[in-house]
Amino acid sequence: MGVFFSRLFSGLFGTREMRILILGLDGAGKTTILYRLQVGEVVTTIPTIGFNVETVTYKNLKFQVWDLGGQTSIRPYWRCYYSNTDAIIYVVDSCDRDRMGISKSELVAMLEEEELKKAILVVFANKQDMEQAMTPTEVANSLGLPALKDRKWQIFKTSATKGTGLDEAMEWLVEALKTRQ
Amino acid sequence: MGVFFSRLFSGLFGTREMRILILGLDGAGKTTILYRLQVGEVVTTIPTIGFNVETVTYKNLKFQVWDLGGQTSIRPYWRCYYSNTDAIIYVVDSCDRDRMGISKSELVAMLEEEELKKAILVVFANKQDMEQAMTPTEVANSLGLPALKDRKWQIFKTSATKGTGLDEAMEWLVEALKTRQ
Amino acid sequence: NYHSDDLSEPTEFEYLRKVMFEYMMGRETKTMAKVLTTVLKFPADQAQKILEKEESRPLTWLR
Amino acid sequence: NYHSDDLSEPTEFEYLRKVMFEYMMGRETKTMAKVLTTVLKFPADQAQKILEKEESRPLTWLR
Ligand SMILES: Nc1nc2c(ncn2[C@@H]2O[C@H](COP(=O)(O)OP(=O)(O)OP(=O)(O)O)[C@@H](O)[C@H]2O)c(=O)[nH]1
Ligand SMILES: Nc1nc2c(ncn2[C@@H]2O[C@H](COP(=O)(O)OP(=O)(O)OP(=O)(O)O)[C@@H](O)[C@H]2O)c(=O)[nH]1
Ligand SMILES: [Mg+2]
Ligand SMILES: [Mg+2]
Repeated sequence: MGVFFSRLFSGLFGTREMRILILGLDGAGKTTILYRLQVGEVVTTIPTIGFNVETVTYKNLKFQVWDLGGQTSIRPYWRCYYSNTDAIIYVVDSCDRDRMGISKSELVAMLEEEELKKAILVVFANKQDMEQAMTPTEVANSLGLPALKDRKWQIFKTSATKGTGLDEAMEWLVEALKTRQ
Repeated sequence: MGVFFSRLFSGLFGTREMRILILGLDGAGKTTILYRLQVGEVVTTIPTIGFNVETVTYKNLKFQVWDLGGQTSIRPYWRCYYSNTDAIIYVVDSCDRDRMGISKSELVAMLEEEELKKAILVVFANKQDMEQAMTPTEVANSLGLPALKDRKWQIFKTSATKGTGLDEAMEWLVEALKTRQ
Repeated sequence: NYHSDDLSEPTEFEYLRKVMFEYMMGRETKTMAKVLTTVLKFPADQAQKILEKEESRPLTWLR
Repeated sequence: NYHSDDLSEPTEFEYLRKVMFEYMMGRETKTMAKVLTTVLKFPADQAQKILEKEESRPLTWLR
């Protein structure tokens, strides 16, 4: 169509919003991250029974970002949201050593789903501001990330409350989304 | 408008369907009555968990007839259906002496509702084919009907399974609906 | 009544499913919405919003 | 799991209410319909009908 017409088209109809899901166990920091990304601030959260969905603009790209509650009884419903998802932000509380195994099995089950076959995975090893936090390498190994096949993924150390690491992670994600086939 | 135009109008737009609710305790015979009225046959019923709604044509009048489940736990939801109701068919199992008091309190609570202030009441003293059935007068007294104020009502003895009494009752109801102000 | 905060009664659960199905199929949605907000014990302000939304539904969608 | 046949878990009940509210307000109805049929354990044929109905919703009703 040429540059002019394609610009006109995306101006008239908008480019398709990318759909991103933020998943992870309860208390990992998903909601804190969502609003950090959207409004750049730390909000006071309560456990999410349901979801939050917000439009986040990053580097001129529009994302529809879903933050799903992570409590045990509502985790089985995550899969109802998988359809048409471009990327998963998987959030881990790096201090929650006891539940690293549960976090891994949830991640593994999720990645087996057909609907997420092409979704990009970015893991946030969150709460890095805490002393007892596991390193990103430790988290990656606990989750079994190195063994992943046919999946574009990356892990970042983040602190949603301090606001560190989020920019790097989002930058990588944007590039990954742009260059995927 | 003259007869021609009013005929045309009711032909084009239909006259407003009258809205009728069939209420009463579980097992009273409500569903049996609904399908007797609609298809003229005795159908095999199961307890209604929810409702049935059918269009019933009687003497060229169209009724939207709702048959609501009468079990204890779902009786509180009857009132969600009251709005715009023209008439109530209240069905009583005339053999169920033990629960006549419960049937009365449900009826009384119902008639106190503002939304039903103008609704016509027709009581079916049902299961009259059974030997031990209470007479319509006994049923009427048990329900406290003689004490009703500001209410157009009538009681009929019916047997939904034998099909007796329904015609008389419907005939009275149609007349009552036509002549009400 | 110890059931008042949930739907542990199987009859109520089945009732909810029936009403929900009719609502989602677009049948008698105004009445169904009233039942649903009652069964699910929506707070008054949310129930109000839902019923207003039903009032404003385009007619083509009623059936 | 002894909860499998009802919604006696308060969290699940609150979850249902939240999803239901969004659905009834006409937001993200396709996704919400999927969640609702799952939470309420609709039989497959009914779930199918509901999802087909969602697919055919007029666009004007989406938001
Ligand atoms: N120290 C520290 N605390 C954090 C960080 N991120 C989130 N938190 C805190 O962790 C707690 C849980 O955060 P939420 O964002 O509500 O967790 P969630 O993942 O949304 O939890 P659910 O909604 O239950 O699934 C809150 O008290 C946050 O302030 C972080 O990077 N460092
Ligand atoms: N003998 C006799 N049995 C009747 C009569 N009417 C209904 N029944 C029977 O009573 C039983 C209950 O009838 P239903 O029509 O299902 O009762 P219902 O009022 O719809 O009950 P719920 O749906 O639980 O509220 C069935 O076995 C019917 O066949 C009647 O006039 N005489
Ligand atoms: Mg949350
Ligand atoms: Mg019945």
